[in-house]
Amino acid sequence: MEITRSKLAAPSESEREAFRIQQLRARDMLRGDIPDDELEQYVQERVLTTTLERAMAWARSNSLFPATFGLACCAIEMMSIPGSRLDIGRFGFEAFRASPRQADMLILSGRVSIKMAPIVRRIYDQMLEPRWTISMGACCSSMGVFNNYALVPADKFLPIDVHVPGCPPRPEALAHGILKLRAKIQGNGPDGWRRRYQAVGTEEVVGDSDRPGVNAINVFQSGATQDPGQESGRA
Amino acid sequence: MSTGLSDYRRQEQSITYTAEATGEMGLEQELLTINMGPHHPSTHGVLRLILTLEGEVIRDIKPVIGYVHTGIEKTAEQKSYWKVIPVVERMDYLSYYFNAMAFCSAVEKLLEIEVPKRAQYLRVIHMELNRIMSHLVWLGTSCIDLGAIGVWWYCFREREAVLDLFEMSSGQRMHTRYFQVGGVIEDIPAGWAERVRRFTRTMRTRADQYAALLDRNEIFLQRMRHTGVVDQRTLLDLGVTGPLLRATGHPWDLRKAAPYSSYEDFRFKIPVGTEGDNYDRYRVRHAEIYESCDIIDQALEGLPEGPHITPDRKVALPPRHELATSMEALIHHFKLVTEGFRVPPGEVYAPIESPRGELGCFVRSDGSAKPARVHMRDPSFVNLQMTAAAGRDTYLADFVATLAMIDPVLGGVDR
Amino acid sequence: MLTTYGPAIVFVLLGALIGGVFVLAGTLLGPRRARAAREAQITPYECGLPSEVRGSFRFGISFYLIAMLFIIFDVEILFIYPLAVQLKEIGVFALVAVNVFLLPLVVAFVYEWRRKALEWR
Amino acid sequence: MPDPTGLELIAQELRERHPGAVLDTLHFRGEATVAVEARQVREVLVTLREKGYDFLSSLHGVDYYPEEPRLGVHYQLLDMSAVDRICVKVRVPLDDPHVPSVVDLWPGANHPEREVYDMFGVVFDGHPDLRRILMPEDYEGHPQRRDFPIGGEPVIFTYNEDKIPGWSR
Repeated sequence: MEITRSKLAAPSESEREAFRIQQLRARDMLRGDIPDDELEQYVQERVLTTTLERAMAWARSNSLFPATFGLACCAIEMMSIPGSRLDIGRFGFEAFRASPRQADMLILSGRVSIKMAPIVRRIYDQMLEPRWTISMGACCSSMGVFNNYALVPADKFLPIDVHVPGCPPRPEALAHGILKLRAKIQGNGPDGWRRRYQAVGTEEVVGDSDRPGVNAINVFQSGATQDPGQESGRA
Repeated sequence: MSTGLSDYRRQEQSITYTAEATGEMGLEQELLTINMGPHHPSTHGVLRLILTLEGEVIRDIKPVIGYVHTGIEKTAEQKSYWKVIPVVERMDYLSYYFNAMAFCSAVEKLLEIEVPKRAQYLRVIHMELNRIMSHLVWLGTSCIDLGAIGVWWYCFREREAVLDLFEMSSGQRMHTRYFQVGGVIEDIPAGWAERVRRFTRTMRTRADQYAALLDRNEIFLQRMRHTGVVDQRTLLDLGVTGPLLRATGHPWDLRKAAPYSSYEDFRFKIPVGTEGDNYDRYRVRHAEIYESCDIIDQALEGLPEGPHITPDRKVALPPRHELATSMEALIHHFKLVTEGFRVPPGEVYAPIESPRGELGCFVRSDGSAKPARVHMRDPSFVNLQMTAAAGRDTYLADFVATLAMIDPVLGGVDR
Repeated sequence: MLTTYGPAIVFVLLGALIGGVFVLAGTLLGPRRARAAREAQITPYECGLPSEVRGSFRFGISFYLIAMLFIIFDVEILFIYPLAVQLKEIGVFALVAVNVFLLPLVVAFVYEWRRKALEWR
Repeated sequence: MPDPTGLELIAQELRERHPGAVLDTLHFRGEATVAVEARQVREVLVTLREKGYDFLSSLHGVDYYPEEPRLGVHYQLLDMSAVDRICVKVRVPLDDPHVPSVVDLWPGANHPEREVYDMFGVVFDGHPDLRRILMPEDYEGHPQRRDFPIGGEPVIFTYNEDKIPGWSR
C-alpha cells in the first residue's frame, strides 16, 4: 500500500479573507454593534435547539458515577478499567463512588450468592432515582459456571439494563457495555438481538415466585424485569 | 429508627450484638456496634466485620463471611476431572494458576504420573508471574486504602503487562486453564521467553519505583510501623501461613521446605521480616516480587526441551495431527473427551505455596471419572481469623491498614 | 429607616428564597414514590445492612474537640485566602497585617499542641 | 512424610497410650493417615502435638455417602521443624454426628469447624460459637452432603422448553 505525502496547500487568499471576516464579526458581536436581525441570524447558526429531556439524558449519560460493587473475579477486571490502558475516564465514568447515595450506575461484577442478594437489592434501592445496573460477567447474568444452590442470577431480583458476557469479560467488553448503556440512555439505544432478528416470543418472562415472603433469603420476588429499555426510558 | 428487628436481622438472631469488650474498659464513651459490612470500599471483597467501637478504638471484631459462597466444592463433585480445573481456578481469583496447580498436583499424585521437566519449568514460570500479579493487585488496592491512589495506577500498569504474557501463552487474561493434569495444555509460543525476560527486567526497576514512592513517605511509614502487630506464637496457633507468618521472622515457605514442581533447581531467598507489623508484611511481599523475578529468569535459562505434557495417552489428549493417522490416538481421544480419565480410588492432600500462604488441595476419588470430594485449604480462609487478634484495641484507621496487609481474597475464603 | 436597612433585608430575603427553592425543588419536581418504596432511601446506609444504630447514640467528647479545632483553623485559612490571591497588588502592608492577624492564632495552636489536645484519647 | 515403618511406630505408641483409639493406619501415595475413634480424637491429637506435629494446617469434612459411618472429619497435622505431615481421620455416623472440638488446642480450628458443621452437619461439642459460617443463618439442610440436590436452574433447551414455568411460548 503506497503512502504518498503532499504538502498542505498554503491557505489561499480567499480563505484567509473569510477567516478575517469571521473574526471581525465576532468582535462586533461582543461589542454589541451587530444590528438585531443579523444578530438573530448569528445566534441561530450557533445554538443547538433540543428538548429538555434530551439535554438531561445527554448530561446524565455522559457522567454516570459507577458504584464500586466488587463481588468476585469480575471486580478485578472492573478495577482495571479506570487504569491507564483502557481509561473510561475518557467517557466520564471513572469516579467510582463507594456509597450508593452518590452513584448512578451499579456494576454488579461477580457472583451474587443467596446470602448477598438481599444486600444487593437494598443497595440498589438506596441508590437515587435515575439509576441503571450493568450485570458484568456470566455468573451475574446467568449463574455462569456454577449452576448450583448457592447463586442467584441478578435478573431475579434486579432490573438489569446491560448484560456483559464473559468470565471475566475483558475490560474492553465492559467499556463496550457501558457505552451501549450510554447510547440507550440517550434514547437511540441499539435494538437488541431480539428486535434485530425479529425473534419475537423468545423473551424470558420470569414467573412470579410460588412461595410468599418478599425478601425471604431463599426465594426472590422476580424483580421487575420488564423490557429494560422501558425501565431506563422512564427515568 | 427501625424499632422492631427487620426481618433480615431476625434471621441473624443468633449473631449477638453484645460487645465483650476485652481491652481496658475506660468507658468514657458508649460502645457502638456497627457493620464494616459486605459492601465496604476497604474490605477487599465482600467481608463483613461486626466492629464494637469505643470512640475510635476497636474493642471487638466478629468476622462474618459467606457472602460470595459459590458452592465450588459441590460443583467440582459433579464434573469429570479435567472439567474441574476451570471451576477450581475461579476460587481464589487472584492466584488462579496456584488453584489449578494444587488440584493438578493432587490428581497427578493419585494417578502417579510423572510430569515432564519442561512442563514443571513452565508451571513454575507461570506461577511466579501470577505471584507477581497477585502482589501488584494487593499493593495497588492497599495503597488506595491508605490514600495513595497514584501507586494503584502504576501497579495496574504492570499487571496489564503480566496479563499480556498470560494472554500470549494461553489465550486468556484471567482463569486461563493453562495447567492440565499431567503438564500444560500447549507449549509457549515463539518469542514468549524473550518478552518475559524483558518484563522481569522492567519489573525490577518498577518495584524500585514503588519502594521509592512509599518507603520514604512519612505518612505511609507512620501508618504502617508498629501497627497490627501479632506475635508469632498466636499466628502459628491460628494456622496462619504465608507472608503474614514470614513477616514475624518464621521462614516457612513450602517452595523451600517441601519443594514441588522442580523448585529445588532454583536459587532464591525467602524474605523474612523481624517484628511482624504492617510494615514488615509490606516489605516481605515487596521483596518477594524481586525473588519471583529471579526464579523466572533462572527457569527461562534452564528451560529444558522435551514434551510439554505427559506422553501417557490415558491422561493427556493426543496431538491433533496424530488423530488422522493412528487408530489408538483416536480411541484415546474419544475416551478422554467423552468420559475423561478414571482415577484409582484413594485420598490425597497436596499443599503448595500460594501468594497468601499454604494452599492445599484434598482430593478423594472413588475410582470413577468424577472426584468424590475436592476440598481446598484456602490460606485466606484461615488467615482471616487473625483479624480479631490484630485489630483488638487498635484505632479504626490502623485496622484498615492491617486488613489491607492481611490481603484476604474473599473468593477463596467463601469457596 | 427602610433605606438604611433596605439592602440588608433584601439580602436576607434573597438568601431565604434561594435556600427555600433548593430545599423544596427536590420534593416538588422529583418523582413521588409510595412510602414503602422510599423505605430504603430513608433508612441510613450501613454497608448494605439494615442499620441498628439508635439515633440517640451519644458520641464521645473527643470528636467534638477535634471538630472545634478544625473549625477555628479552617476559618483562619478562609480569611487568609483572598489576601494570598491579591498579595502582589497590596504589597508589604498586607504581609505585616496578616502576620499580626496570625500571631494570636499561632499562640493558640502552640497552646493546644502543648496541652496534648491534638492527640486522640 | 513418615515412611510406613515410622507410621506404624507412631500408631503403636498411640495404641499404648490410648487403648482402642487407633482403628487402622494407611500409608497411601507417600501420605500417612491414622483412623481414630471419634470419642478419643482429642487425646490422640494432644499426644501427636507433643510428638512435634504442632501445626494444624487443615481441618475438613468428607461425606463417604454409600459407606457407613458416613461423615468423616480430617485433621492435617504438620511438623514444621521436620517438614512432616500426618492426617488423623475420624468417621461419625449420620445419627450421632458428634466430634469433640479442638478449638482450645488450636484457635485456628474455629472457622474450619464451623464450616464443616455448616456444610456436613457434624456437631463439634465444646465449640465456643458453633453457627453457620457460609450459608445464611436460616438455611435448611447441609449442602455438601452427597444426597443434597445440586440445585440451580434447569438449562432451557427446545425439548424441555414448555416444561419450565414462566417461559412464554
